[in-house]
Amino acid sequence: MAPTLTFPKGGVHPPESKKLTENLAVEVMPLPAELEIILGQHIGAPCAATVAKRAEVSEGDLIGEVSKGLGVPLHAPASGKVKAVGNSGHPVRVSAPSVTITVDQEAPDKQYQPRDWQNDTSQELLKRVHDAGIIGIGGAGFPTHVKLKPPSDNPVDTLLLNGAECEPYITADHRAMLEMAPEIVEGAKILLKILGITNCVIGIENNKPDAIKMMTDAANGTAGDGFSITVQPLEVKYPQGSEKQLIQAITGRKVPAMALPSAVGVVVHNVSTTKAVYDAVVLEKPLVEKVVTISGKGINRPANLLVKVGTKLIDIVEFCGGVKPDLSRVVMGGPMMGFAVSDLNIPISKTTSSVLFLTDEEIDANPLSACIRCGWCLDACPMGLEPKEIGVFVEGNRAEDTEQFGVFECFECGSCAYVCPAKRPLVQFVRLAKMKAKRS
Amino acid sequence: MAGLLNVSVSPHVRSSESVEKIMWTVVACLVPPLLLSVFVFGIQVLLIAGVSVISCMAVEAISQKALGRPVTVKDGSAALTGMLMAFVIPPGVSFLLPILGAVMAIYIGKHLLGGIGYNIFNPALLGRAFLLATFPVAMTTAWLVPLTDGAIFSYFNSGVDAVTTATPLAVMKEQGMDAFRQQFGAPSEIYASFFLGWRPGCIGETSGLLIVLGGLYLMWRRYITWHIPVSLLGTIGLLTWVFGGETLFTGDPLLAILTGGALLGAFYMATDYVTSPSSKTGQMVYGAGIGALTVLIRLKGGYPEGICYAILLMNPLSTVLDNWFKPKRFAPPIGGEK
Amino acid sequence: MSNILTIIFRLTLSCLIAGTVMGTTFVFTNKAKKANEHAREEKVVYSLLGYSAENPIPESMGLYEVFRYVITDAGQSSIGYLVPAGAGDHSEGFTFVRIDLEGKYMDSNPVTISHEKVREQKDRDVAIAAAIGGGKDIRFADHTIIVTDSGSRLAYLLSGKFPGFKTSIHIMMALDPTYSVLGLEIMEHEEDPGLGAEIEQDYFKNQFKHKPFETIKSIEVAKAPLPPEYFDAMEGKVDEEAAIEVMKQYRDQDIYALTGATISSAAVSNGVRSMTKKFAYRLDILDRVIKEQQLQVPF
Amino acid sequence: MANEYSSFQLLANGILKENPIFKLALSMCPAVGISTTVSNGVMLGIAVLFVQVFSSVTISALKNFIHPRIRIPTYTLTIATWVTVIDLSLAAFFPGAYAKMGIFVKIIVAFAIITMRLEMFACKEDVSDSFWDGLGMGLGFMVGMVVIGFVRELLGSGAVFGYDVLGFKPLLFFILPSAGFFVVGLMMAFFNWIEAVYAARKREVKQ
Amino acid sequence: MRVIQSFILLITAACVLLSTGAAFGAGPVSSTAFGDENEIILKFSTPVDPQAAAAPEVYTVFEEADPDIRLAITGVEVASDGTQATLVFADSLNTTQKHIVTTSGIGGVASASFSVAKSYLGYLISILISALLINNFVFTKYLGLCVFFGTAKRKETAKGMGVVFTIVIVVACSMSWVLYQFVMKPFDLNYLQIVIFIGLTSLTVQAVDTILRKVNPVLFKSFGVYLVLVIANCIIIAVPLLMASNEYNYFETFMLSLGAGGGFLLALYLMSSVSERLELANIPPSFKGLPIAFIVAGQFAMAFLGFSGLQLF
Repeated sequence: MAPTLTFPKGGVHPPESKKLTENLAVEVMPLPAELEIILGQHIGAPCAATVAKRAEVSEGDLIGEVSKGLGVPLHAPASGKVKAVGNSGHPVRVSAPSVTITVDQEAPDKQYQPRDWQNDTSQELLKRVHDAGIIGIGGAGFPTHVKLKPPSDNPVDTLLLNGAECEPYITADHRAMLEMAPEIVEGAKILLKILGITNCVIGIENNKPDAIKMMTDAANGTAGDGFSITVQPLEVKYPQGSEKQLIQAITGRKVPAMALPSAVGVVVHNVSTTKAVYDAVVLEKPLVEKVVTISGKGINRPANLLVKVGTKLIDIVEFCGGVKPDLSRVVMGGPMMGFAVSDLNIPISKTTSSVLFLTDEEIDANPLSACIRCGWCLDACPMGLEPKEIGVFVEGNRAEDTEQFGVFECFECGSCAYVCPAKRPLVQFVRLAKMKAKRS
Repeated sequence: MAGLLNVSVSPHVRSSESVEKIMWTVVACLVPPLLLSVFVFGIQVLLIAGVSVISCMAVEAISQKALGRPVTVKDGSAALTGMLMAFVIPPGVSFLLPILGAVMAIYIGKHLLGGIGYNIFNPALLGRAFLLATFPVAMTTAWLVPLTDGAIFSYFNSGVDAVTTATPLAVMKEQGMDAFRQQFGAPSEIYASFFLGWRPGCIGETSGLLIVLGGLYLMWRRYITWHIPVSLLGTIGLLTWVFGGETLFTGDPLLAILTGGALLGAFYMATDYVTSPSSKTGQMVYGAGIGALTVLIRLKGGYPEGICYAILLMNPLSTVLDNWFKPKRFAPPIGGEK
Repeated sequence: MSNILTIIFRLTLSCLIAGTVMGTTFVFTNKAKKANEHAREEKVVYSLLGYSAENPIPESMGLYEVFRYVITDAGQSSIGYLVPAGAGDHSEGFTFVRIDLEGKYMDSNPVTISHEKVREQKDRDVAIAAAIGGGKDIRFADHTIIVTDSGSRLAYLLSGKFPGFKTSIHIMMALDPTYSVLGLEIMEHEEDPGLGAEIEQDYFKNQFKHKPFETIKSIEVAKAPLPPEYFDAMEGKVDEEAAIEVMKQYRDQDIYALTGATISSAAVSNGVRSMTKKFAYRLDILDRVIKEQQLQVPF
Repeated sequence: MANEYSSFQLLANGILKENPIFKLALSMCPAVGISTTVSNGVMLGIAVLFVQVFSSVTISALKNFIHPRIRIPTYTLTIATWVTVIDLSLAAFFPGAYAKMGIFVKIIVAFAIITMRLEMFACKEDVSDSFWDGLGMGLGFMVGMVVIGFVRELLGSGAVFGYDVLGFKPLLFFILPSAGFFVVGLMMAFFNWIEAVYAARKREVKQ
Repeated sequence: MRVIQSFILLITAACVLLSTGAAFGAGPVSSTAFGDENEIILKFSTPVDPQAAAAPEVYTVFEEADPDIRLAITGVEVASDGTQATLVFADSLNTTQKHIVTTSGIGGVASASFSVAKSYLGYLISILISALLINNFVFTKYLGLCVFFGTAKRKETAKGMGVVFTIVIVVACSMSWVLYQFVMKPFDLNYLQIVIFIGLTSLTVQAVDTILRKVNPVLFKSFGVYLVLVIANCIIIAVPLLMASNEYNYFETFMLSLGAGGGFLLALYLMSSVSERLELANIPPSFKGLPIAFIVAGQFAMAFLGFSGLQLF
């Protein structure tokens, strides 16, 4: 095994809590009665609905499109009838425009046949990726086809596949790598072809030795067809899965502030996104479902579920045997960067990798106190920022002066808030500071 | 179900460390040297420490009430201040002193400036500086003679004033090395007995061993890092070795570290979060600065021991040092910093 | 242009007026200042000798100032004393006696200067230079007051400066003809309040009182608590006779150092010791020379 | 404009409303440095009073003579002259007290308060108003010094006007120079607090 | 940061310029120094006969001011190679005084005199350090407070004020010294001290103002505002007064004024960095502004007590 690597500065090691689900095979969740598909699931302009109320749709039909600007189309996750084009719950924006589909439980499952992609040009492949509505499903939601067209002045030489999955609890990528290793490797080849390069490194934290082994085996199987796909074990450290940190860990290159990875000749994709690319290109299947980790001590039956985009949390809870009485917080996404939701009528989106049902025991609900300037956040920050100063300035009503502390370089990984002994909401301070600093 | 869920910002998991835990752990680390001092000097020490801790906590509670702030006595920071203040005043002083010191340390030094986290000077040392200025005689002479047996009860028998003596550093400064050797023994004996704690001085100056053990425990718990203690003690040792002897390079670095409050200062005082720099480079410079000022005051200044003032003098510089040694950003934007 | 001229004219006029005001004040206050300073010094002198407003100094007493100079003449140093001339109780004019470093008489010259002007260093220097001839470097060192009562010596008053804990300490002290200490007054110091500044207190400075020359010659400080009875005696808390009795008990002992201010205490006792020793040495020589040369002095 | 102010108003203004120490926060050096006893405060107060009154009157009397371009140098000259006069006089007639005050009498020349009053008041108003204003400011300064001196003397040496009233020295700290900062700071805060309480009560009454 | 660097550089340059060691002419002794409190150490240029050099009678030692008082030597320790002798005295020496040592018959020279004194450079540096730290004008002499509190709110202002002030005070003091030594003293015009010193300061401020305006308008823009404040700062008048009362020579005056300016800069810099932090703090309403600044300054003054009694050389 290659030596383990990691990024040098900052980072934390919260309890992994992956035992709950890491050995559970991906289960296919039965179709719920209703799906709510939020129209703005990616970064960029939200889709405009292309279907009207009461329209009949079948799985894979286009239901939303972006007319101009950054974006990808949206597809019906299942066959059924459009119940409404209105609003639904959203973890961050509270409510957002959506298309509601009443699922036709009788409709037959759509069958997808693999096809040979080797003869497609990279332009054709790229179009397929776009048309399938693929975005970075690791959490960022950045349209994948855009990342695959790096600016010509920065030649890309390496594709990184992000299998770090550094957030506690989440095991969706882990299971995907175990169960769909050949597909991921095939997807990687497609990506390499689109980019016109041959070098690909898959970064996996070494708390997933089985995944490392599976992926290594799958990658070794590709030797000889002109690609160099290798697996790089990584030390377990949060936020290893952040693009900049992953690139530094594996290639040693530093992405400049406010710049994209292509500035240092690297493109990063999540392993699950790569699997989706495989589906889009080989099976011609749009992105309508994904693996979501349902975990936490507050749910009766933790699981790794393959769910349709638009499935509401409440249906998942029901499928997983309901919640425990001491449930205190439901988080969409990882515990470090995810969003706590106020109710369960919120649908899964393309970027949801996990839903956590956390109890008081797991979260720390100590009240905040004043900053004691211990400086632990300075050590934890992977970006070399000064969260304590940002916090103190925000509290002192001087949020607009925080740009000097690099508040815009912060990607809100939450490492600082995790270590803070005074339990200060540093991420919230940073968000506030960004808002105010932008305004001034 | 709806509306019942509790919403807050990420991250949703937090490390198990808290201010309360840190403060009380540090207080706990100071208990062994305190107990040893009770054994060495008598029960008086315990009373002084108790008065100091209680008055600091009381002043904290009263000032927070008076200023209309949430009362946070339980977080242990006032208790720690009280404990540290008791460690740096002579054990033979009157009970009035720690009470007055508490007012200066907690109310004036901390709460007027905005409460915990906003004090500029180490409150315990500010309290001590105030007491030293107000009661110069008591604060420089009320040293108890270390007793070898039955010390705990001797306070009740003899009273306090009868037994006072001079601290090793004072003897060294005022009467010279010869008198020092005569009074405390040859170097080989001194090291051992000083390290264990058999010598006059304040509580914090007695047992180097227990102080170091406590400090190492705090390091193991990652509450403090090696940067400040090592740079501080290293500078004291180095500068004493160079300038502390009769000619250059003949000083006794080990003795300099073992005598006085160097160890307490290095592990407990200088590492106080609020008043020390946060960046590691800043901490090294800060520690070295304290070490240099300590040696300067010890060798050339008006006081036998300089570490308390050295820390106070470096305290306001910690903001400056943090400004000078900002953490290195991940990478500058393309085209460099604006 | 005329603007500038106006400005210049008015500024000059203002300066002239200001200068006149200040000059007048200076002339007016200078005399008073000197007189007051002298009066202040005299007050200390009297209090050291045990006299005050209620207990005025008797007519029969005379105070004679002796000014000591260091003369350098072609690389050779010598000591010069400006002593009042005359016999008996009244003096007329001054004599400048030069003694070499070994204590041998060199020469003596009459100096013409009035009693008022002799206190002015500048006038005094000029008069002495005129008396002993030019080309010599004369440097004023110190002055001593010799107190006589009906022709016999009663006391010597000397002032001196020596380094204390912080800056220098300036003291005045009175010695009796056997060089035992009669009293000590701290004139100026900048020692720490509460610590070294306690040297001002009676219980410290009165420790020197009545110590014989033999003790003073080798006086040191002892780090021991001050006995309470001694403290009371020095602070004047007991009646005078009892106080003298108590002080007698301690007369041959070292000085009890101030608690927490050993350095200041030692500085004062070292200062007193060296001042007394030097003074005794010099006065013995001067007396011998005066006797040998049969100079007429009023003391 | 002679009758715009009454002499009483001008006096009260200097002592209370625009107290040079607590309100205008000018001339703080002596308030911290030598306010250890009441008598020091009185002594320096007299010196400042003298300089302020005489300078105000002088400038007011000569206001038509002073060319505006050389206004500031003339002020400086005037102040320096009167400071010299009081300095020499104090040195001559009160050598003991003068010695305690060190160079603080001389540095009255650099006190912002005096120049400020000349610039803001004396150069516009007539002689008698200037006299009262100068008197008010000088007295205000003196009052401030005396109050601080009283606190520090009482707490520091247990005495008032040099007479031992407590019989012991409660807190030596207060005669230490650094305590001057604390006493002045705490007193300023105290005055601010009183003012705030007073203002709040006034508002209450109105409602 | 650059301000402080250049300040340190300036001090170093001054020290180098002044480090002209005491030169010894021909004679057996190459250097002298005070040892312990009752010792004088003589180093010989050529080894001498240890036996002869060990006799106390061959040395006479007196303080320069008291040439008639011979100090009693109790013993002489001579290094075995004959290059060094340590004279041990009965009493401790007053090291503030210059001592004269006369040797007779040592190293083949019939009689030779040497002076023993603390290093003059050390004395100069101690004047500087004293004004800078031990007797810092703001924190231990309580001068210049109005300007201090007025300009210690922003670090930039503090640095600007401190630098301008240092330049003005050094220039004004140098001029004051010249005037004091060559005009006021000879003509008995001491009573004009206040007028002359304040006048010179105003003149310096005016001159710096004019020159800066012409030579470097950019610098003038950033520093010009402080020039007016300089004159309201009591330190500017206190330093020449101290210089006059201590009868300093030019180097000493330079060091004193540099130390005073630097000390003011230091105090301002420290206070401003603290003020910026205090601005964010939740301070009780009646303490906001000046009261808390005074209390913090008081705490600084307490910390600066640590320098009290410091004697470097």
